[in-house]
Amino acid sequence: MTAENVLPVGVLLSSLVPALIIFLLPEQRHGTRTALNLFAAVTKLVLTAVIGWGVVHHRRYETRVRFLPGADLVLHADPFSLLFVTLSAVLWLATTIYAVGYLEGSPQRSRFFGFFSLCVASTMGIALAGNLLTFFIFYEMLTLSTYPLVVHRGTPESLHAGDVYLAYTMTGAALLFAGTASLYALAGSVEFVAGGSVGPLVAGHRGALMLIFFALVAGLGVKAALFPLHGWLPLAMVAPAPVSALLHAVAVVKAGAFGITRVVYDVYGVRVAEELGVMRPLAFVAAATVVFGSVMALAQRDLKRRLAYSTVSQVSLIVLGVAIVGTVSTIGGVVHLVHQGLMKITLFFAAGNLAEKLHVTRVDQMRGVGRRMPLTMLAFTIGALGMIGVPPIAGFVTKWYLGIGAIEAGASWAIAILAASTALNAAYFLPLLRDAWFEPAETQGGILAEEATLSLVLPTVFTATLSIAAGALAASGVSPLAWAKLIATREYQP
Amino acid sequence: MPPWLAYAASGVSLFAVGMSALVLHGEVMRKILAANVSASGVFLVLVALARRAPKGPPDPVPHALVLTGIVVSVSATALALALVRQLRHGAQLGPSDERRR
Amino acid sequence: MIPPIDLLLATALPLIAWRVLATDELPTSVVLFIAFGLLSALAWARLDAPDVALVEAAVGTGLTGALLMSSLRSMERPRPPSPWRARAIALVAAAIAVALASVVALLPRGALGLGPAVLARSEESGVAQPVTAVLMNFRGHDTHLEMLVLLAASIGVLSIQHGTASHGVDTAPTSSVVMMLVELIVPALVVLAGYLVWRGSRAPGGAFQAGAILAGGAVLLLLTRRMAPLSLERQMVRMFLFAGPVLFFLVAAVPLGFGGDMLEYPRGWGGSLILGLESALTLSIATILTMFFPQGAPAPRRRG
Amino acid sequence: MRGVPWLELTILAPLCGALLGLVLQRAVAVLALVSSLSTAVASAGVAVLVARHGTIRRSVGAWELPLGIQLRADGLAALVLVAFAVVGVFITAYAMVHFEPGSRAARSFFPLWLFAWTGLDALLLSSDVFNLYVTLELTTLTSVGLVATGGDPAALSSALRYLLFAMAGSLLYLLGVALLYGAHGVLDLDLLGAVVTRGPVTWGALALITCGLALKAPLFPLHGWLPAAYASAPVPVSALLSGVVGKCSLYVLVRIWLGVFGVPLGRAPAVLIGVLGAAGVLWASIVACRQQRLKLLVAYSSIAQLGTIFLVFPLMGRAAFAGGAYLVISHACAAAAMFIAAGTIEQVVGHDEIDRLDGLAHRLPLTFVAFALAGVSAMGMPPSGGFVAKWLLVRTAFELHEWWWAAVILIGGLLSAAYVFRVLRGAFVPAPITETIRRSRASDLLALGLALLALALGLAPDLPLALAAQGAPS
Repeated sequence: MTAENVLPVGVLLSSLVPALIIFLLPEQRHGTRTALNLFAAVTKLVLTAVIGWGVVHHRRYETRVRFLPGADLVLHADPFSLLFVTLSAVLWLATTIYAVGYLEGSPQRSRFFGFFSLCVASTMGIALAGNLLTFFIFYEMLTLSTYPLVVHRGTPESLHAGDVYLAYTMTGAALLFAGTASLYALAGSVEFVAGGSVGPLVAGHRGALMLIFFALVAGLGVKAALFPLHGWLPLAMVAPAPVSALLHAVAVVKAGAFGITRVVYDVYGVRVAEELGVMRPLAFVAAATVVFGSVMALAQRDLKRRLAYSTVSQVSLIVLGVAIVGTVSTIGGVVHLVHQGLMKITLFFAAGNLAEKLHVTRVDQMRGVGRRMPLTMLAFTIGALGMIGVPPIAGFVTKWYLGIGAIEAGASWAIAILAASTALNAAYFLPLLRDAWFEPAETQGGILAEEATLSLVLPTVFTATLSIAAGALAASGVSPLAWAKLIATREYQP
Repeated sequence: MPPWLAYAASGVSLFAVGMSALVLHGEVMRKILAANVSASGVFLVLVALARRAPKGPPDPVPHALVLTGIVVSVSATALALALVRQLRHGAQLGPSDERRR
Repeated sequence: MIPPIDLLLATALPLIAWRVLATDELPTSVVLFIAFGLLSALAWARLDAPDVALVEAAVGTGLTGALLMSSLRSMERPRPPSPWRARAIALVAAAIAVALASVVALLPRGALGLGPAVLARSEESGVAQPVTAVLMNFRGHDTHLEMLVLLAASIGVLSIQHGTASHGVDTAPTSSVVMMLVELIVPALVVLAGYLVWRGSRAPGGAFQAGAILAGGAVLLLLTRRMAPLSLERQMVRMFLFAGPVLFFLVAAVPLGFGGDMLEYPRGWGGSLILGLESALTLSIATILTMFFPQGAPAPRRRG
Repeated sequence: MRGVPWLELTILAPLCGALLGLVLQRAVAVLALVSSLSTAVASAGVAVLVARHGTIRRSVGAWELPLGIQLRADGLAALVLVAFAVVGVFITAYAMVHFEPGSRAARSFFPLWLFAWTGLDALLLSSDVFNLYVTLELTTLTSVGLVATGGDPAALSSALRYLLFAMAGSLLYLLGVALLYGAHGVLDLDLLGAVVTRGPVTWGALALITCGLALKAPLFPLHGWLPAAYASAPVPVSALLSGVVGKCSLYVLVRIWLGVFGVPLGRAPAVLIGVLGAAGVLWASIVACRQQRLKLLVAYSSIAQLGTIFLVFPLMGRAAFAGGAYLVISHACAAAAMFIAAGTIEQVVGHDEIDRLDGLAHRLPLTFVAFALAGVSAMGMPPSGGFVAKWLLVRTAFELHEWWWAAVILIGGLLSAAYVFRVLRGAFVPAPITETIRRSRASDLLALGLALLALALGLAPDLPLALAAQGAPS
């Protein structure tokens, strides 16, 4: 038992144990619960930092447990998993602080925070999974532990949203199960290794491998909200704002996109996938989703629904980057995993603040809110501009790399897609910003007078700052971009 | 045709008659009767099988099996009849018996 | 060449069975069933299975018939099944019967089964009578479990008809003649039962026949109110009920204590142990079989 | 000098408890608990023996084959024995909570349950086709008696219906045994397996025995008796029927197929059984989704799970075999937990109508947690024993390139998710009264324990699977 094979489990336990304790805590022990959550989040960050340092210095972190014949449970830390772990850990901290403030005085908080930590634990498992079976197990744990959060309010709408969520994700689970099991039946065991491991099988089982690929991607595409599997996401916005943050940024859709990336690069290997001819369809689906999501977003009057559809579109940028074969586009896709998370969580926090404080839920109610909640709206603006791709915010870096990558890979049609998405993003965000800042408010109020409480504003501003930093300091050695480069080169080295 | 075979054939036809009645009839009492009939059919087959050697003592093992079988079927019958009586005592038979099989 | 009597029996049995099940009047079919039982007992006797025939006559026919009788008075109106359905099922049944018969015809002729093996070892088993040897020794495990089936069934019956002990058979009008008969018959039955147990080790006969006959006597007493209904509240009943199973349990368990097998009889003790066991079983079986009957109203005065 | 006779003890321990319980009726519950625990110990002993030395054979009455009867414990038997013993202890404990001490129901429940357990262990360890018949009868008749302890007309008539089906089944089985003995003059499974050859007689015996056991198991479409019997019986009875006793006919069928018929007769009949099993999975799951009463829902889900286990026949092979065994034991825990939870709900609110349970979870949190955790296993979602079983079965199906079995299992899983969440979603409806009801938590804790067992089976499948592999077909 060395540090190398304890630490990955540590990262997992740092939110699993709190989850279990929180379930056992009586409802009234709010202080204890918050303290525990924050302590856990910080612990996780520290552990992540340690592992990150180790990975940079070429340490191998792996925990392996015998599970089933020909299928161990494996947790291991490679740069890609670390990218996801870091993202989730950071955003978990922010979201926890936000949720504490947001749920002030609401019932069933113990249940909420328990399942929240459980979700994060599952996400850690997804990020650190070392083979497909382990990934699947945590992926389904995530499915189950998210449901109580989606239906948290217990209203008929949220129950309906929960049913739809289950219908989609359970079907996705079945597809993923089928794909995973058949791949194990074919390959014996499916470890995640850079460059993939199924190459030798292509000769004999071309058709089977293609089918399995589509089964896996379809299964994962449900959470990644790929068109036409996105139906559950816009409905799920009836859940409290922290849950939206979890769904859109911390865990769920990210898990889907992360999984697709894993399948493409570390199960099939980009070259094998290309040779099977499955990358092009994937790219097209992603492209279609980018445009579709944006158009739908444009049509929404409800703020959170608009944000939800914008996620549908933005997450597909990740998949698009992954599906366009080439180092640079890969960098763009992988780094957007982080960038989209930072910007979208900012937007949802801000939207939550508006709803909490000013009961603004529709886009036509936003006139003048900039003056009434300047900090919130500043954050919102940063997120929105980032989504559009305005430098120096993170989103710009993404689109830049995606564009270069597309050209480099000779997929010039992708440029058109990027342009379209940028235009559409602008079309559904800029009017909001104009209303918010330059239109007079219905009711006048002093600067900061109506700003939300600190525990709501702080995370909002924090994530906004991060989205700027990620863009502005992209060139530095610790930026998400740097990690993305490390990952991409690792995937493409022969 | 040796006698044992005649009896064995008779046994299987008893079994078939009983079974068909068990499926066919709605009345519980008749079902119980039918079960007993086909039981004695099975036993007859066993007893016949014990007597396949033309001379010498018959094979005792099937006889023992039949003795055990008889006791088991009596127990089952007694249980079934107790249920019937109790149901009747509770005036009406439950719906799942009214339903015709 | 097959003797006509056998041919007659073999053909008659299914026909009677069919009548049993086709008759509209339940009481008639029960009576027919008893007749059927006696005939099949005769068939078994023709197949050199007198002991089994005896049990069939006593338990399979006598007791079962009496039980059926005691449970008549059905409140269900007979529902004649739809004719086409009846025909279809009859057709299927006939097909199955033919198929099974032809399968049976394929069985090896003149096979001895385990007969020789049993005869070879029956000396060691401690009982000369092969069937008893198989039942009580070679396949004692079956008999042990079967005893438990009987016991469990009786517990089931008791728990089912609790609180309704009063209802049940309408006890017969007990004329002095009947009384006299009963007083003559019952002791005779007891003697006969004892005799059967005793000779079970040598010739056909044994616990089940004896138990059934005793039970018959007990039922007579019940019907004529000479005996109080059996219930677990009564010390005597419990003793009778558990004597067999408990002794059987000990016979099964004790050898394990000495590194032997379950149900392994100590060398040379087989005969006497089995005799003791059979007598205990006889009591228990008689009690249980009696308990299978609706117990009738508690008797004014206790006897037996 | 051989060591402790664990095999025999697993049969004698519950029997001793039953007999003592009948004699000393006041102490019946305590005696039941003691003998349950000692049975569990003996079963563990068997498991250790088998894990150490592989398949164990013990002759009864010191008579060698083919004259005598032998007890045999291989990996499958040992695994199921232990799992059933553990669940059995839980059920005994729950019954002590459920029946008021000294009540008439208690006095007939405990002895009958222990007799059933005796028959069950004798059945699991039996390797003789006729002895299997007797043990089957012992478990069946005791089960009928147990269902009838409900006392009300519904319970009585469903018990009667159950009994009639069972009588038919055992007669079919017995005639099959007669054919086997008539053809080969032996009754021991292994001796039969050695001599059985392809031919009309074997086909006849196979048909009779399989039909008989399919009636008792039950295999679709012969399940008519089950739902009413499970739903109208007292809760401890439903739990032990669906969790433990309900599996024994299926077990015998597997035994006989593995031991006797599997090899000579090829796959055709196995595929037929598989098709019926699949039909059962889909049909029962759909019906379960449309139930109004919780206990009926659980009963139908038990039929669906049984159907899934029947898929072992077409998939027959070590992995699928292990999967089936694993499904048996994890469903034993899950089903018992679900029934106990359902019983608690019925006890507290006086009904078990699913649509009227909204918000009840705030008053019975533990009950719903137990139901949810058991539900995870029933859905075959990770981490749970149900998932491990599903994984083994589905993977084997793909290895055999027979994806349709996998499809059936996965669709069954989806439908089970549908009916499990139909119960759970109501738990999130805010309730007017949020204080939990003051009552004994024992039943909740027992249900929770069973559910956690089902989950634990999904965390460490290594050991049980290794045990099941002892003497399993390769």
